[in-house]
Amino acid sequence: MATAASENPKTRLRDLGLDREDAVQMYRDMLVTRGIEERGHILFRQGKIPGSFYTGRGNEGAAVGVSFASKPQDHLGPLQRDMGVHIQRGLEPWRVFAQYMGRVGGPTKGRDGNVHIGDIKLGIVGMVSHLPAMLPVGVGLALSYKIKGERDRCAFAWSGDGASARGDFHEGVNMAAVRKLPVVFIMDNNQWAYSTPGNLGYNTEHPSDRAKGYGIENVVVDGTDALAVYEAVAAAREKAVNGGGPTIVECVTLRMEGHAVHDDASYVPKEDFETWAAKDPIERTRRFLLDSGMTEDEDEEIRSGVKRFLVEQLEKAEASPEPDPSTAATGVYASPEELDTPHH
Amino acid sequence: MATAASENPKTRLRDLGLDREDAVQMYRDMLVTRGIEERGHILFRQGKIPGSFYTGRGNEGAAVGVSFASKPQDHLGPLQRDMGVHIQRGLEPWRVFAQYMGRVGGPTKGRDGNVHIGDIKLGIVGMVSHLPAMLPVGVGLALSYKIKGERDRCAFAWSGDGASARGDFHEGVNMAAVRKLPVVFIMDNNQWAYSTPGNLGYNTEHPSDRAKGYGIENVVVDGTDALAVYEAVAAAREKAVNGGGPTIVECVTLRMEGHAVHDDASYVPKEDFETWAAKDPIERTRRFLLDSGMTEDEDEEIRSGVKRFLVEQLEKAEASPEPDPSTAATGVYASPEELDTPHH
Amino acid sequence: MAVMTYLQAISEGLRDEMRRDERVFILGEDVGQYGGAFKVTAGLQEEFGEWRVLDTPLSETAIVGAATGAALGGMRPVAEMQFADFVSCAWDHLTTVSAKQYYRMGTPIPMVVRLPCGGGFSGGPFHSQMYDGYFAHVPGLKVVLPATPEDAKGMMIEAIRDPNPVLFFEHKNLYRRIKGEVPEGNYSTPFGKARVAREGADITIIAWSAMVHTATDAAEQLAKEGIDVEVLDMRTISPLDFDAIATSVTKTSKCIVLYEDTRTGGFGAEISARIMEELFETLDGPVKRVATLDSPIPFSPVLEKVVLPQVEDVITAVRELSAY
Amino acid sequence: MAVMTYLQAISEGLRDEMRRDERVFILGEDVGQYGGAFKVTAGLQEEFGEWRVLDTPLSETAIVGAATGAALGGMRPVAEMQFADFVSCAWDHLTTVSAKQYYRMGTPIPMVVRLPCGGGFSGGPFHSQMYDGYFAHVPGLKVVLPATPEDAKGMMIEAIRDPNPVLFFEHKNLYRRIKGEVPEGNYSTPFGKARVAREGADITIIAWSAMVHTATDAAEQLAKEGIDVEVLDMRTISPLDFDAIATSVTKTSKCIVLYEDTRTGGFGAEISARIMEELFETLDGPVKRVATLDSPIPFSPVLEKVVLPQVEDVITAVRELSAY
Ligand SMILES: Cc1ncc(C[n+]2csc(CCOP(=O)(O)OP(=O)(O)O)c2C)c(N)n1
Ligand SMILES: Cc1ncc(C[n+]2csc(CCOP(=O)(O)OP(=O)(O)O)c2C)c(N)n1
Ligand SMILES: [Mg+2]
Ligand SMILES: [Mg+2]
Repeated sequence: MATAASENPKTRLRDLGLDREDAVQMYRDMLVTRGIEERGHILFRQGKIPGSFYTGRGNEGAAVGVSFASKPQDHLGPLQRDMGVHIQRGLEPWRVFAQYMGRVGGPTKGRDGNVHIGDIKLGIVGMVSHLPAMLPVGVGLALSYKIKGERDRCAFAWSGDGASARGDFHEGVNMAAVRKLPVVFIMDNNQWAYSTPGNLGYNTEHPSDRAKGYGIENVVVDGTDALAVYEAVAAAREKAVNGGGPTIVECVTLRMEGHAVHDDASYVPKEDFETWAAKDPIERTRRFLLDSGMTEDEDEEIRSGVKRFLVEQLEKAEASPEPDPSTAATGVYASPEELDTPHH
Repeated sequence: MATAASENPKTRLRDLGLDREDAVQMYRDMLVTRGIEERGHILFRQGKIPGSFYTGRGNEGAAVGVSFASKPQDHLGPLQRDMGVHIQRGLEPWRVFAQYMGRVGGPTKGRDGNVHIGDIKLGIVGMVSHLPAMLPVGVGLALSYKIKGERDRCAFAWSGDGASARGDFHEGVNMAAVRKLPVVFIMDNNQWAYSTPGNLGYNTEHPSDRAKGYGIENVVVDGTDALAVYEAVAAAREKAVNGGGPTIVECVTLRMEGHAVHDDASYVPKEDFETWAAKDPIERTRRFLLDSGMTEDEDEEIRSGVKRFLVEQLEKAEASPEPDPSTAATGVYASPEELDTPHH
Repeated sequence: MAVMTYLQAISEGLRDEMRRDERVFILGEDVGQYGGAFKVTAGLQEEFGEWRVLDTPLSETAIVGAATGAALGGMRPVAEMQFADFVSCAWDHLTTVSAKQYYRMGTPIPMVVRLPCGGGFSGGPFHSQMYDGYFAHVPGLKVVLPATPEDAKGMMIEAIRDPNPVLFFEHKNLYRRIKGEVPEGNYSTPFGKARVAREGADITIIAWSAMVHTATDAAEQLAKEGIDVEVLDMRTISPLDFDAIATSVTKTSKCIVLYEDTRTGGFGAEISARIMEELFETLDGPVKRVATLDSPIPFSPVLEKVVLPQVEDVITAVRELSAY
Repeated sequence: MAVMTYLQAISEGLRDEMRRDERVFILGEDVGQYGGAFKVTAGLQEEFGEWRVLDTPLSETAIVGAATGAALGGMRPVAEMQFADFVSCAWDHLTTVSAKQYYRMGTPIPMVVRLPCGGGFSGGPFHSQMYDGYFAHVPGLKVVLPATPEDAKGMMIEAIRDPNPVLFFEHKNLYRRIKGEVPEGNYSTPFGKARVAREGADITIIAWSAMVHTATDAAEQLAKEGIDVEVLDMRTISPLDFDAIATSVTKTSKCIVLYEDTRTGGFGAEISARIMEELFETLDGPVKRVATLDSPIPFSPVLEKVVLPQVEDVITAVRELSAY
């Protein structure tokens, strides 16, 4: 796996072109991300979330790290473990809670649920269930930049370790490789696809080794290290926008909960949970910040700030109304005016 | 590219475990194959073939070579350039002509046309147009052998260089690799996908380099050398039935005619046609046989025998009736008794 | 007879047939050790081993394509889609290869695709769809949709024995909600034979899958108003038992087609058109359709209820038609 | 006005709109230098360059998925399927992503998928299919099928400007066979407005795409027998101009729906069911359907003729209904 160039906190940040504020921002985004999903669990148990409930525990560092490496003009197609992307791009947490509960304040206004979040104003496409169908869509976004001659714009398209077995992955990555499109492929390798372990999904050492079949590079990075993820993705982005073609950046983590709320993940060896719990991305970033000068008090302030923030946000979400039933089957087709609204 | 172990004709055959009769048989099958397609062209111009017309000129050696390496109990899923497979497996040419002309004597009884030929009694599945949809079907056949514990049975599944960009290829090859199924993947690399050159279809040196993304081997072989093809495929088959997993055997040729009869292939550089015409697989085999002791007279006898044979076969095909119109929409569903007919 | 859930009945059908016929095997995502997303195949890998209950990569096309190939190889594959919605990813293989191979090549393709389908629990646009109308439009495929535990088992066994590709729609909302008596042993329920779920004299409701229960619930309430509704459970829509429709509609002369698939272009349209063509003179009013509105299925319970057909919608339609 | 073929009219619509709007681009297999399997895009790569007329790998899913992404990125993609039949390989993307993205996310997806469709020339089971019925069943997609050169150009321009995914069915059997006057310049033909292709008083034939010509041919012959047939060219089936149907059927009180898609579950069933629901009392006889038989489309001309609707089939049906 790629490791960070420097282990000294301060020089490491400097090497990455970041300052401490950036690292604190990442830390905060990770805390917000986890906080949202932890509260989601409670809401689910309270019966306030209909349907099912998915989280990305263990993947907060990777999600935030990737997103931090994107630029405002980029488009991203994150998936079910990537709440951190939405948060880092600026989605207000109350809108996530509202989405969970099917309220009008959610990005899909109650029309879609749980992690199916998109807000084109933040550059986020809005995943469908079918995996990894958003990947070719990301390739199309990259194609649009290329045709328009937009030189510093990049698309980010995700796939899980499991979903990389699907045809969409192949066709999308291949087309991007052939045309050297400005897209970075992120592979969330959390070692499981629902109950299916990696060795029943792919036959290479790393799932991102699929890259070799497309004549492109892959980079395997410890997904619990947000800065390492940032570094790898920033480099891949740089390469992509300079005509070097796509890279697959694989972020290795462990899915720290079941596939969804109903799944106790008893098929995952206990020891694995222990090992990976010790590498918790949030704790890791916290320690990095402490090593680079953050005091325990400052940390406490950040954490309690996030907590307070989420309490407010949740209240705001609960105040968001249920959708108007009479709108249920409206808005199936767009009208021409909507095309002229300034897009992202 | 893999080259034959020995250049001396006799030792080469011996090294391959073949005798001269085998080589003559391959030669004859290639002659029949080309003869069928050449007559097809005439029939088409005579207005006797409805629809379109596809040939595999230049690929006769690869098709026959692969098929020769299969065993009677194997299943094969050849595609649009692989008439040689049908012939080598024992399909009588008159049935091909009847197929072309939509007569009841064709393997599909006029229900399907041109190269969409299958006869399960000969182990041939019967391609659909959608490429390379037969590849996952071949994987399923291999899976059936594996589940039944049939130790010396292998499936052969084809894809073109172009069609390997499709999802079916990815999902099929990946599943076979993960489960180490007894299947050999044949890639007909004729350098073009309709008018699209290789570099717009894949981003690796060889299209079969896609193998690297599945953790399996690929072998690139000169597809104009039937014996080299035979050798590579026989080895891949051996490996596959012994639990070594699938191999992609890429047979490099040039598609020596247009995509189909209406296409003049003006986009293919003239020099390429000249270069590859000099490597004609039939002429190559003929010279090999002459070098290994066949006399010009014997050759003449073989050739004129094939000609006479095809004239008879064509007559037989022309005598085959048009299908009965009243059967047009019958036979859409199988009835239970048909399941009990002894399968291939 | 044992009482069991719809889900248990499907499992039992699978297990029985796998015991009887070693050519039967299951393939799909998470079907093995995990027992499938809905636990329909729970315990089967233990009994039949890793190869007869095969965990595949996340590859719907390869699952269906391999099932077709294995059928050609003499097996009797039962492929699971984790949700019916994901069959869109195998659409090409089912319609291009599985459906047409027998017509073209004369080789039967005995395979089953299991499709946990339907809405009513905030599954959202991608975990709630019915797909029956699409597939019933494809010559060469059979489309079967049991509504009761007894049929669920018998039709699963029939599906496995059928020499054609059979799309077996299991309604998720029936899995644990619907219980019933299920005969012991290895019986099969023939395709193309509708079942009178409730006898009645005034109006026929034609339904299948979960909508049979919606129809009978409505019928019970309407009985109190003196409207005597006959509910026909089609069980399979391809093949379609039009004789049963003719018998019932000839008796009642009024008819509603109730289906959970999207209204426009759903299979209810076909049934209505057939009635038009063949029973026009027996009708005392137009055939009405009650179906899912023409939109994706929304996640919010408030919205979903509007979009999917409810008992009240059926009651309203019956009252209107009754007054015609 | 210039006289041109249906095919030329489509090309001209594409070229005009690409000149007018630089966001419009074409992607597909062999669309560039080669100009497409049917030469609809011939010459366009020369004029607009390699990136605006983009040759893709053989990847229908990536073509449609990339079109969806490019639409989100502000472009106006026009994707070509080499034959409509191959859209089965992109079925998932069209129905899952393109169709539902606006409803779910509020982002319009302005894209066109060109689908050279239909039979009648021994294309066999995989080069002859109509796919209109499947897609007209999907909320969020538009399904348009011009029958004349004038409409082919105007509807292509309209399709490109439409803010939704539009499936543009071009009938291969009209490409070079049908010629007609086509207005100069950049006009567009609105969707959801049927056209009276032939006025008549006795019986309405509802048709679209190539079947419009089959219907008018039949009508000419029937006129000699004194049966005055009105032919309605729907032009688009999603959206559907039901008002036009109501107007015509109210006038004639008898109606045949003629469609080239497979009979059972085809869109003609929907139209018949709608007429049943909304025009029951105006009918003087049952709505009849003339359509492709329920089988794959065979290759042999002898068989294909039986399976696809012919002028004689329409004549027979009109005579029967007329005598009703
Ligand atoms: C095409 C498709 N098939 C099945 C599913 C059901 N499903 C949802 S997530 C999942 C596992 C995905 O594994 P992976 O890609 O590794 O992502 P992870 O959930 O581990 O992040 C499955 C099978 C789906 N969403 N899409
Ligand atoms: C899914 C699909 N899309 C498009 C086509 C149309 N088509 C037929 S052959 C062909 C080119 C295939 O190229 P390749 O795989 O290299 O095979 P070759 O014809 O060169 O042998 C195309 C595009 C098809 N048959 N299937
Ligand atoms: Mg995973
Ligand atoms: Mg090729």
